[in-house]
Amino acid sequence: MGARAVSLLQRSGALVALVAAIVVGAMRYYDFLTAENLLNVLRQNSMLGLVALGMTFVILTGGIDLSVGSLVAVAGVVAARLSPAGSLVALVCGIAAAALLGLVNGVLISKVRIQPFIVTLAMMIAARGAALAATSEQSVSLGAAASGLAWLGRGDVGGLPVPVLLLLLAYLVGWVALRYTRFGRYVFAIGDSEEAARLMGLPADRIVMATYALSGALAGLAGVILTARLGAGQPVAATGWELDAIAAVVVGGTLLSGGQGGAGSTLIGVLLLGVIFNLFNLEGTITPWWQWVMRGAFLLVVVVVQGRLQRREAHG
Amino acid sequence: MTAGAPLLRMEGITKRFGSATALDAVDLVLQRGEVHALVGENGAGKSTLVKILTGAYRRDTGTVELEGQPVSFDTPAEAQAAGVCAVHQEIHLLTHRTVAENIYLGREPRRWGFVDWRRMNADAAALLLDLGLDMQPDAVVGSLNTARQQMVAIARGVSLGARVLVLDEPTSSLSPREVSILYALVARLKAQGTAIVYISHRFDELYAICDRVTVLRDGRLVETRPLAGLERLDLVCLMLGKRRDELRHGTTAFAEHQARTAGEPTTAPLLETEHVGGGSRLRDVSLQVRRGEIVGLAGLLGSGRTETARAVFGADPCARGKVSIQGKRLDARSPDDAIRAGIGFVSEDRKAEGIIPELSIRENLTLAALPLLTRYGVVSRRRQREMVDRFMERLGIKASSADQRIRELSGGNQQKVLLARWLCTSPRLLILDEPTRGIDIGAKGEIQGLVNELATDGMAVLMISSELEELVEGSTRVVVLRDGESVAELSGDQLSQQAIIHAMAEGGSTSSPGIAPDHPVH
Amino acid sequence: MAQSLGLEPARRAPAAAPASLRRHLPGPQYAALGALVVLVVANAVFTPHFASTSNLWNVLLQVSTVVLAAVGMTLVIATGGIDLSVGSVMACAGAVAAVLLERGTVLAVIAALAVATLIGVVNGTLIATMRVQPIVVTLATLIAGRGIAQVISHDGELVTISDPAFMQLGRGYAGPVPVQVLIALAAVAVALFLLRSTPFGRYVLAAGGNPAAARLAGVPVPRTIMTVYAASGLLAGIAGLIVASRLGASDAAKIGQNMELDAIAAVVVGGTALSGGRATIVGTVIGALIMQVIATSFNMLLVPYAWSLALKAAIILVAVYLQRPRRV
Amino acid sequence: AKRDANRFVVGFSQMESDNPWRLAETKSLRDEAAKRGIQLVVTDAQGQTAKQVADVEDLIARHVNVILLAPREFDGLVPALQAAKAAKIPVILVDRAAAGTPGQDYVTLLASNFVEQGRRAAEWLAAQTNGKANIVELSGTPGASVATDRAKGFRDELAKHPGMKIIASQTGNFSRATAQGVMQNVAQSLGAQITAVYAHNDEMALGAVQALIAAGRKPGTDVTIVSVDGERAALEAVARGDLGATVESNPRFGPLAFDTIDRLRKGETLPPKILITDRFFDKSNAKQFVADAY
Ligand SMILES: Nc1ncnc2c1ncn2[C@@H]1O[C@H](COP(=O)(O)OP(=O)(O)OP(=O)(O)O)[C@@H](O)[C@H]1O
Ligand SMILES: Nc1ncnc2c1ncn2[C@@H]1O[C@H](COP(=O)(O)OP(=O)(O)OP(=O)(O)O)[C@@H](O)[C@H]1O
Ligand SMILES: [Mg+2]
Ligand SMILES: [Mg+2]
Repeated sequence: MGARAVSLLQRSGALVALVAAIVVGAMRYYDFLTAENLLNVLRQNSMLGLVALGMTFVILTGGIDLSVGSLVAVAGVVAARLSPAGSLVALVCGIAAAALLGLVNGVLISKVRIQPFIVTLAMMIAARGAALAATSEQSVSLGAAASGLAWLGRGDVGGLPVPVLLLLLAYLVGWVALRYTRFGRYVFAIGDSEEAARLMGLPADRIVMATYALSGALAGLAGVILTARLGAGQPVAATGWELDAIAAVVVGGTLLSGGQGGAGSTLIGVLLLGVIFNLFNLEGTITPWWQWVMRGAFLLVVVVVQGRLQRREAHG
Repeated sequence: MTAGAPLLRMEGITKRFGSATALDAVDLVLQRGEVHALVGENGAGKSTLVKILTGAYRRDTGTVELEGQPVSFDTPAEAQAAGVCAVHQEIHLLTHRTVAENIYLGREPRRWGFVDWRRMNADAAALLLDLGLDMQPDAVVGSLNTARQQMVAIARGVSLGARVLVLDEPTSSLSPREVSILYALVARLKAQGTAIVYISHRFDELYAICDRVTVLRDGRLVETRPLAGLERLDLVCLMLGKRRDELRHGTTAFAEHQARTAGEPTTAPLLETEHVGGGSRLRDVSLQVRRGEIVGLAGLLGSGRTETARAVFGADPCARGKVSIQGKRLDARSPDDAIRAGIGFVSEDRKAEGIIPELSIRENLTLAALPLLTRYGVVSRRRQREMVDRFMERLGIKASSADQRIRELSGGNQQKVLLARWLCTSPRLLILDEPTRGIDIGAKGEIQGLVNELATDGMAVLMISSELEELVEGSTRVVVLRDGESVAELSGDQLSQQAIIHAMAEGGSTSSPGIAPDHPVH
Repeated sequence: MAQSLGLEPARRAPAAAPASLRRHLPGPQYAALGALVVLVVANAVFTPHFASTSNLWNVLLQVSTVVLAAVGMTLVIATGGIDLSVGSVMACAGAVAAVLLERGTVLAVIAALAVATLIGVVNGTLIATMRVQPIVVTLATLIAGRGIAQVISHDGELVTISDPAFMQLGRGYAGPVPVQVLIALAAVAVALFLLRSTPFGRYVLAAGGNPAAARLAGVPVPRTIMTVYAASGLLAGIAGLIVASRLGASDAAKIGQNMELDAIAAVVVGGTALSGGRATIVGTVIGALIMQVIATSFNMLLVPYAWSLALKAAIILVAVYLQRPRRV
Repeated sequence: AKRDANRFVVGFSQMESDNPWRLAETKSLRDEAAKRGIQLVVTDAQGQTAKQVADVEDLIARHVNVILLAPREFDGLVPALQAAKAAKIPVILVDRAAAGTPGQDYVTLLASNFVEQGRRAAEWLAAQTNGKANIVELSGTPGASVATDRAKGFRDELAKHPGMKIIASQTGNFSRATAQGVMQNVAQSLGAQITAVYAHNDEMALGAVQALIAAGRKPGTDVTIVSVDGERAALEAVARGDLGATVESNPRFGPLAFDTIDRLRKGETLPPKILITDRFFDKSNAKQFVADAY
């Protein structure tokens, strides 16, 4: 009961900020509260959202995945390369490539026992190198055969863009998985105390591996969607997304120390950061550097407030 | 399966950590339905042996047979699947998760493949009720005190329906009521044919429930034999590897406390708390400690003993009341203030709040005294070495050198280092919270002796303990807390285990708290 | 004296002799040094012109800014934290100095270092007193700091520097030794001294090893954490000034880019665990040298960029693998 | 908030703002807009195509009248162009091309010719060294199209001069600091072999100058350096003689862009590509242009 109240309040910390941002946007910009603009925000952030979902699982186990940005690029490049063979091949292989690299992360972390920060830092560097090498540092255009991919990136279902649909679906599945499946519960358990989880008989290694593979797969899906949207696979795509994803997860209220948080809060975090960018663009006169300053300051304010709420709730 | 074969047989188990041998060709045989005591000093290898049994550690050599079949558990998961489970010494629970989740982790009830929360909570509630535990299944484990956490761990172990259940120091933080619940559980499991390995440093418990005993010393098997007919003193001899005439009598090293002069009643108290309250549990505590006194603090679990100590020490804010040292008001906002006022505090939780595991004995020992060792901003190596050498010798700290990492020491030796940490600041008042918890009988005696000596030399000591024997024999006076209030103060002839229990439960005060009692003259 | 059991058990500390033995055998802590030696020898053999005095100075010169940032990072990591903001702090320091140089070299340098330290203090305050997670706080200052640097440097301009005294920071020599190498050495020496010989050093390790225990032992944990982040900011500021001086310009957008990752890599390759409670400054210097030797030799061998990334990643992993704690 | 229906708003999607060239370009557009009393809304994609697509979408949602787009990549902006087309907002590409058909996917391209810039650099270098040089190439950010184009133009021209060889090509990330370090290391290993340096931008060339001086070489005499951009610091270096020459890559698109918008509003048909003129700076003219360089 207490736990639920805490997590609800944590979530509403970011939620309150999101609502506030939306209110400000609606009051200040005529174009903000239009279906067009709101769908824009959702669509634009769908890829980062998928990456952040994977990151949520990883962070819940107490780990971190710095390689996601590079894995997005790898998947995008693979998908673009294989697109002449058909959309399905491109989709599956793109995701598989990133998932495989994610699995490598997981193996190095759980079996070889190197810290996640280092493993994924190395993977971030190496996978970026691989993407650049595989493409001779050039963008790869999508083949003509990949009409399915074009739909994936730019189509819509009943007015809802496909990437947005996938995003919502992924979060729904992620939420259910975390709350109602054993895998999800084990993710929480490991983040709480890996040693305790092991001693209680959980297959900790396998869960950690699965989590990083999942993070890779979601980054892969994001990469394929990105390629589909842009019509080209870019080896330099998604640089810095790992930090954006971490920021979204944390702003949402998931603790980096693991074991506490959830998927829904991450979605709120993603949207919150996305809305901020959208507002910057609608304002249109804030210089990029002031945007940096404001983003940093905003991030600080949200996490400080979030921390206060969490502590107050934990003690009260 | 051969009839009559033991349920479990471990043979020739050897385990090295780095180049140190923790276990050297140890055997352990368990029969169905027996409660098997595993005893030995701190660091004898008891926990290591059971961790190997449950797959938490890998053995270097040796065989394990379960019902005659050779088995080899690489992970606790495999052991658990085969019916070998453990409640480990350091409580291993998920602190952010609920009681129910902890109990059912790994075997959550499911419905259409999804975790069935409702049933899980209902099952947990039923289980807790059955075990006589008053606990909400959806309480977050981290919010429970040590004792309750321990009971959750035991509930989980019991409910796993294991064929072999290891209980590694299950009672170290339990109160008598919970201990009796545990006894009942053990009896029930025994009747079902479960073999139980029971590790404890409390001899009363061993004799109350164990059938056979295996004694380890320095990682080697000394003997396995029925407990009945083995005298306590002989068991101690086996543990320590001494002949009987090398030992003397007495249960605690405090015995004959009356011999010590009872403080200096004429002088003003060194520590005085008046109606101290604050936090979630502390309501109204008044007590006094004089130089040369050991004042015991008794109470049931959660009665606020630790919180009183922490409030005096400035570790937790104290919202109401007044704390004074030598008549001067002390409003310690942080431990820093208290240390400057000459107070030292040894926490009840050695691992979480005591040792800095990666640092050496030297650094751990001098941590609080660094300001004293510093000249012109530089720590004097020479003086530091002298101080460390002096205290390691005086307290008899056993280690390869002062540079050894403290986490490599046995619990007793860690505790001595933590005591030394405060002694080298020459405090006027030392607060000891459960100073002998989880410590073997030998080290316990040494620590008790030391505390006694300190008080004799004029230090004021406030000692919290759950062992009434220790309180009765060691204290000049005992203050009893109930529900965050000091309800009684016992001294002299009034001071007995019976009286303390009575006061803890019902709070009949024999002398009003806060008022300096008369000290019996001897 | 009370009666005691009179127990003087012949207890030996089980880990006794072997532990001291272990200390004298080459252990994981020498892996980084070994790796550096292997790298240097291999390069001396296989990379033309690698083994020359001028190249030695070249390597030292290039490594000095990373060493500065990494020394601060070592202290931060020892307390169990992390500082992602070092690169942005470097940019801020460079920007402040560049715009203030016309008012005097000393003023400019002091102001720049003050700003850098201030950012560190902000990090430290939020982490120590508000108890926000270090990675998030410093991520926020990484983002904001980059913006601040650009705001300071007249809205993102590249401010050219021509002050001759200031130029000595990045281009001067004392005999054959570049000034920046001396500065880095001084920072290393001070950090070594602080860690080994002052209470502060103990407090850093204690706060990182077990904050709850440290607090109860009277360690001023918040102040220690604050100091450590301030030191990291100050050192990053010095590094920023050196880079600006070497470039002859303050490039607010690019100075210090990805420095946080280079510094962290140096620290972990050097053997300081990210979990806190331990620190090896010498290891960090070795780690930084390893990374620099790799980068230099890749340039000298003209390794294509994409491949150099893969190799770099592999070397980080191997170095950390060699030092990983053994599992029981 | 109410929309002012009569106001004419131009959106400008800048791809990044981390170097003087881009800043000069943005400034030029801002200044020109202010001069003409037109509201200009600027977004910054921070070097990411994905963000640039999002930026354009936001500009569309904001109902700007015209979009000026400085593409991050040739590929990848298709969805942005499609969305603008669907919203009937004309797009004018600025400084780089993007995939699509002029007049259909976008109105026109106000182009810098990066390939040509590379070619001119090579041409000058060949003339300067009598067709004989060992060249170190400091290339731009890996994967950036400017870098690829400038590399291509340079190599195309080099093919005509068998005596000119690229003996090393390393990335300097368009950054002075990186280039300086890289050049230092390359100078260590190749030493006196190096007779020329081609940098994909001025910043890297300036870094190379410092590195070469530190390595005991004399830029301008032992080593001939050529680069692209024409920023002020580079012109000063050319005037000093450290830098041999720099091919201008003119960032001042403001007047041209708003002239083009005017033509568009008048309903004129526009050519598919309008080239901005790039000057060439060497010792002969650098000094006189220093003052108005960016
Ligand atoms: N993970 C480990 N790494 C290194 N040494 C260890 C480790 N675990 C235990 N040891 C060492 O092995 C020996 C046996 O320890 P063990 O924990 O089994 O003792 P114990 O009999 O359970 O003692 P206690 O009564 O204090 O619980 C000790 O010397 C201890 O220091
Ligand atoms: N019934 C309880 N439910 C939840 N938390 C409790 C309960 N009892 C105690 N605690 C927590 O456990 C910690 C120790 O409590 P307290 O100081 O009251 O115990 P104590 O009297 O020292 O007993 P002991 O140290 O033997 O556990 C406190 O942080 C308190 O909040
Ligand atoms: Mg044990
Ligand atoms: Mg207590």
